[in-house]
Amino acid sequence: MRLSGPLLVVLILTHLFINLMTGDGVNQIDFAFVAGKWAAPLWKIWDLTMLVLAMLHGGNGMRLLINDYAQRPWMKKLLHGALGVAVIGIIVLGSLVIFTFDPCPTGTDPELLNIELCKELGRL
Amino acid sequence: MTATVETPAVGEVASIQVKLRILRSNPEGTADHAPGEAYWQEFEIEAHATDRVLDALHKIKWEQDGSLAFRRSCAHGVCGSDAMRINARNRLACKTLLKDLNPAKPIIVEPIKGLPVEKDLIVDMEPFFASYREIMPFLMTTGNAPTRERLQSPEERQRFDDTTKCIMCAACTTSCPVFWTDGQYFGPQAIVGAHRFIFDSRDEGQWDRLEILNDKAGVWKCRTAFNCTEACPRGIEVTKAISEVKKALTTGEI
Amino acid sequence: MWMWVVHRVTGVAIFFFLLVHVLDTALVRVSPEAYNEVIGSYKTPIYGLVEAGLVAAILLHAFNGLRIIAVDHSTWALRHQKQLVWAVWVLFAILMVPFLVRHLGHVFGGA
Amino acid sequence: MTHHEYDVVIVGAGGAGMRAALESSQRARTAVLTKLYPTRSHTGAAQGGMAAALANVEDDSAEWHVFDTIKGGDYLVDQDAAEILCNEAIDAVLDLEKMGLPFNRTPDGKVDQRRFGGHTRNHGEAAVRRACYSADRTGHMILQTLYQQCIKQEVEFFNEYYVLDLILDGDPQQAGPGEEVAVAGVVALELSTGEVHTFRAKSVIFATGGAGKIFKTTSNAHTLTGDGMGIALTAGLPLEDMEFFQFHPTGLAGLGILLSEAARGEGGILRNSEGERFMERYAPTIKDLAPRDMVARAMANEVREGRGAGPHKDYVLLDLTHLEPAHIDEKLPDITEFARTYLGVEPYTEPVPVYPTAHYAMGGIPTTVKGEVLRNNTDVVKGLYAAGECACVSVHGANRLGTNSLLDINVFGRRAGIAAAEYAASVEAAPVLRDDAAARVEGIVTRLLGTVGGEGTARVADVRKALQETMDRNVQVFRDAASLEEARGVVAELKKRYESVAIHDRGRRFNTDLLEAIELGFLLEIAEVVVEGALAREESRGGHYREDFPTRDDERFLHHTMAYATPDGVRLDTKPVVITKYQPMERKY
Ligand SMILES: Cc1cc2nc3c(=O)[nH]c(=O)nc-3n(C[C@H](O)[C@H](O)[C@H](O)COP(=O)(O)OP(=O)(O)OC[C@H]3O[C@@H](n4cnc5c(N)ncnc54)[C@H](O)[C@@H]3O)c2cc1C
Ligand code: HEM
Ligand code: SF4
Ligand code: F3S
Ligand code: FES
Repeated sequence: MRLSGPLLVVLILTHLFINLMTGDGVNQIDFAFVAGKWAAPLWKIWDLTMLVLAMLHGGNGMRLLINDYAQRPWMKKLLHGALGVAVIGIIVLGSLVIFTFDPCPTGTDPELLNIELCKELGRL
Repeated sequence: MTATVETPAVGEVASIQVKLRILRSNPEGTADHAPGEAYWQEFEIEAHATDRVLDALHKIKWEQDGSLAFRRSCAHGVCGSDAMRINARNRLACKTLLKDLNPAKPIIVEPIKGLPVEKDLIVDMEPFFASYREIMPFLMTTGNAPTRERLQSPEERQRFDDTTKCIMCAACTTSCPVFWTDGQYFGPQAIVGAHRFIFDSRDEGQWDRLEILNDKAGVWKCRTAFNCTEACPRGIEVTKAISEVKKALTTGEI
Repeated sequence: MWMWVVHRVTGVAIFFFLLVHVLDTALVRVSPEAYNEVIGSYKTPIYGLVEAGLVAAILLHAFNGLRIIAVDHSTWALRHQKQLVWAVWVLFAILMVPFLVRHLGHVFGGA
Repeated sequence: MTHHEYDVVIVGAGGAGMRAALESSQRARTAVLTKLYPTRSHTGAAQGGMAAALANVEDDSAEWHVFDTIKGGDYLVDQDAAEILCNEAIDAVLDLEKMGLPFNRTPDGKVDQRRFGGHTRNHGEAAVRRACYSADRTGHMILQTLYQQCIKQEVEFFNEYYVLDLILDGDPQQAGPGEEVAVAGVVALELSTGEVHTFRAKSVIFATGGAGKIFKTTSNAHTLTGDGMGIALTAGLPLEDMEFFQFHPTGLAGLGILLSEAARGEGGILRNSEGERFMERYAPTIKDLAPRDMVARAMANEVREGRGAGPHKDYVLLDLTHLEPAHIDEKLPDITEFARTYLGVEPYTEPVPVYPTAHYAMGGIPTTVKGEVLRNNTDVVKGLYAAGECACVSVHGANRLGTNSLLDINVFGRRAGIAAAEYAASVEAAPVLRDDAAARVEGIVTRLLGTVGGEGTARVADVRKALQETMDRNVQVFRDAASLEEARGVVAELKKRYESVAIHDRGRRFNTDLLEAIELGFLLEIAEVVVEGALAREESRGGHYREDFPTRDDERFLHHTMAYATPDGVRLDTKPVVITKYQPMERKY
């Protein structure tokens, strides 16, 4: 909690700032935007750490909450189980997405893609 | 000191009308209420601004309704009998003067929260004392005792001074939102009680106690809500004590 | 105590958002169309407001989290925790106001 | 009704009760019955310190302590007991320290000591530092430490059990000299249920504390209603020296909340409305640190002669303004906070209004130095013990020195605990409790519960208030035949009214209304004994000052008063004072 907290501040605030404050704000977010960002390894790592940390931190926080509010032991077990699945599932899913991301899937309408990037990559 | 009819001699204080709204309950029931049912009752009394809430409660008990039940003893904030929720804050009735509350509105008096209510403002204190006993609140030493006193420098004595002041009134523990939802939590008072020994240079049982506090019902339950510090009538920096115990657990140093 | 409630509520809110957020981001793996469609819905006014709330939650949770950490590590912070609560709200306001202006501008004005 | 059997039953969990419990629970099966949670006991309110000639900061000896105690008590002290008190004082303090009590420390790490009224070097030469202390919370620390040790030893407590009767095997007044009367047990009311419990025990120790609530202005807790003394009296046992009640000079004016003598020990000065340090006139050598009876009288006299301060000229001022705030915070944090909280006075910069407040009962249940309760001048009740403020060993005589009571509860609490356990080990079984042992208590409870809803009857609070007011007016620092006669009349009338007193709470559980009514009964009994003793003692000695007899009269009154309750009222007798080394001398400071 104490370690992930401050790191998350930096990570998430920057994340939010870039995504929502610079350029066109929410309106700019689309497939192309994401592709553009993840072209740089920095952002890949950035988002990955953010994801892992946030999930661990949030998961741990939720665990505390369950401890506090779940009265019956079986309920506690159940919720903890669900939480564990969710946290691990999301981390795995998220990492997969980030690492196997293909910025220029074939057969997609080029309109949607980050054209310059794909050109650069020689995919178009 | 009985029903301070004469005001303290410093200046003259006019008498005022005060309303108190008290959350009552009677385990045996009354004519209008089922056993254990909680209900509000309003009383109006004449008092002086310099009277304590305890004086007001006494006035009600002695002049209007003898069945009103509450604990009290010393009447000056040193025995810890009369912690109650007054205007949504835990305080000692004997240390709260009417003039420090808003006399225009009724004063709301409820039993402290999180312990089973027995009757009116009286709650079952046993779970609270049980937590205290849990943390082994006594000096633990090894080897033979010296013939004279154990030496301790004034600085070493100062180290745990704050937590020696605790009168076990439970104002802290019963104001803690974590304790409200989870009665298993030892609560701030037990940690204060442990702190008093953990940081006593003469004590050798620190690690036994820290181990107990490291338990899942222990210090890590504290989410620094600060209610305890704000409630403590002895001005003990409760959250600070808790945080020092946490630090001892994380750093392994005392 | 209220800060503790705020921290809890915002923490939980963010957690659930994050679940959803990762899932939707995962759509980039499925197909750009699907992703854009979902993201497109983020750009509607209603969702815009939700998002503003989310940012508020994150900011509050973040600054309050920093306060809690500070309070745990320094006696000074511990003794001045009340002032720090104010500081959290002030910082929050300072960041929130320009963000709102800009963000709502994007959402509604489509600038 | 539930029945219990123990070897030792201790009534009261203040300093004396718990100190006794620590000894007896190691040796015998012990139960502690207390009407308050142990940590609520009024020992926790004690502030200033606990005397012992440790000589940690300056030259001192137990011998000087003995002399001061005897002289402070105006030669009514039993000197053999005083010797025990002062000689065992050093171990009593060291024992507490070893149990973990956080005393204030000297720079070299020893228990620190400070000055207190009447404690002097070399038989009165100058004030000596003898009081071991922990800021102005010494009693709190003692109570906490003893409670902690009780937790460690797993002492069995019956919390919120109100003892109402003492069962003896035989009538202590009818039994002839040398005949055996033994204790059989006690009867108690469990507050949370209203159930009556009987406890059969081989030994019983009374440690129920003081009776300050017979007065209106008092430093004592609402719960200090002299139960133990009242129970003993009702059981046919005598009370000793009850006319000697200590008025502490510095109670917060109008409230009675105590500001410890430590305030003067640390340099505080009493001043009248003219700003004069008037104690210089009354006790030229030790001035503000004269024994309490003298200071209290001096203050009352200043007020009487028109030099009182305030709008009504009815108090004097305790001046701490010349002390460093840091020093005040370190040594007197609590009492200065009392002044702020309750009077709105800032002691750093303003003098604090003070006036004498009823504080301590020098008298009580007479005991030997082992804590055994006497049923007359010579015979003890087998298995019955008393210690602490409810007892009278007599180490305090006519006036207790400050810090000698915390000492008393530790020294004699310990002795009573050991003696009770040893006695329990020496007998086969306690006398059998008759089937109707609880009948009297059941009767009282049923009668009072039956008054609920009754018409035109007296209120407990009104009777109590009338009692307290008459005691404050007539039996305070100054007394004379006329004022005492008046008090006698009022008390008699109130006793009548008490018979028709009605309560409001018809329930059995936590019936604090019922409790207050019973307590009032004890208060009335005790007030009567105080007044009778004061009327009979036609002299002035220590805390008892008769304006019509302003001097001490050793010819007629160098003896203890023994008061017995009889169907025809209080019967007074005398008991010789034990004198070993110090012949009575004039008491000057
Ligand atoms: C404000 C104040 C300051 C003082 N400062 C000092 C000081 O600095 N130095 C000093 O030496 N002395 C001081 N004294 C005096 C000293 O504190 C007391 O005389 C002493 O603490 C009495 O201890 P105790 O154990 O006899 O009684 P208490 O501590 O009063 O305990 C009485 C116990 O008896 C129990 N009890 C009473 N009635 C019943 C019943 N009917 N049934 C069951 N249980 C019962 C109560 O629950 C309680 O546990 C001070 C006193 C006061 C009031
Ligand atoms: C932005 C940076 C963040 C910081 C500085 C931060 C800080 C903290 C801290 C210090 C705590 C512990 C509180 C305590 O001990 O009482 C905490 C708890 C918590 N956090 Fe965060 N956090 C951040 C982001 C997040 C995110 C992204 C999530 C969601 C995934 C989250 C969810 C939670 C939860 C659920 C709790 C538990 C709340 C509780 O127990 O009351 N936090 N946070
Ligand atoms: S720490 Fe303070 S609030 Fe808590 S029990 Fe002790 S005195 Fe009461
Ligand atoms: S109120 Fe409770 S959460 Fe911690 S700071 Fe105090 S114990
Ligand atoms: S009555 Fe003792 S603390 Fe309030």
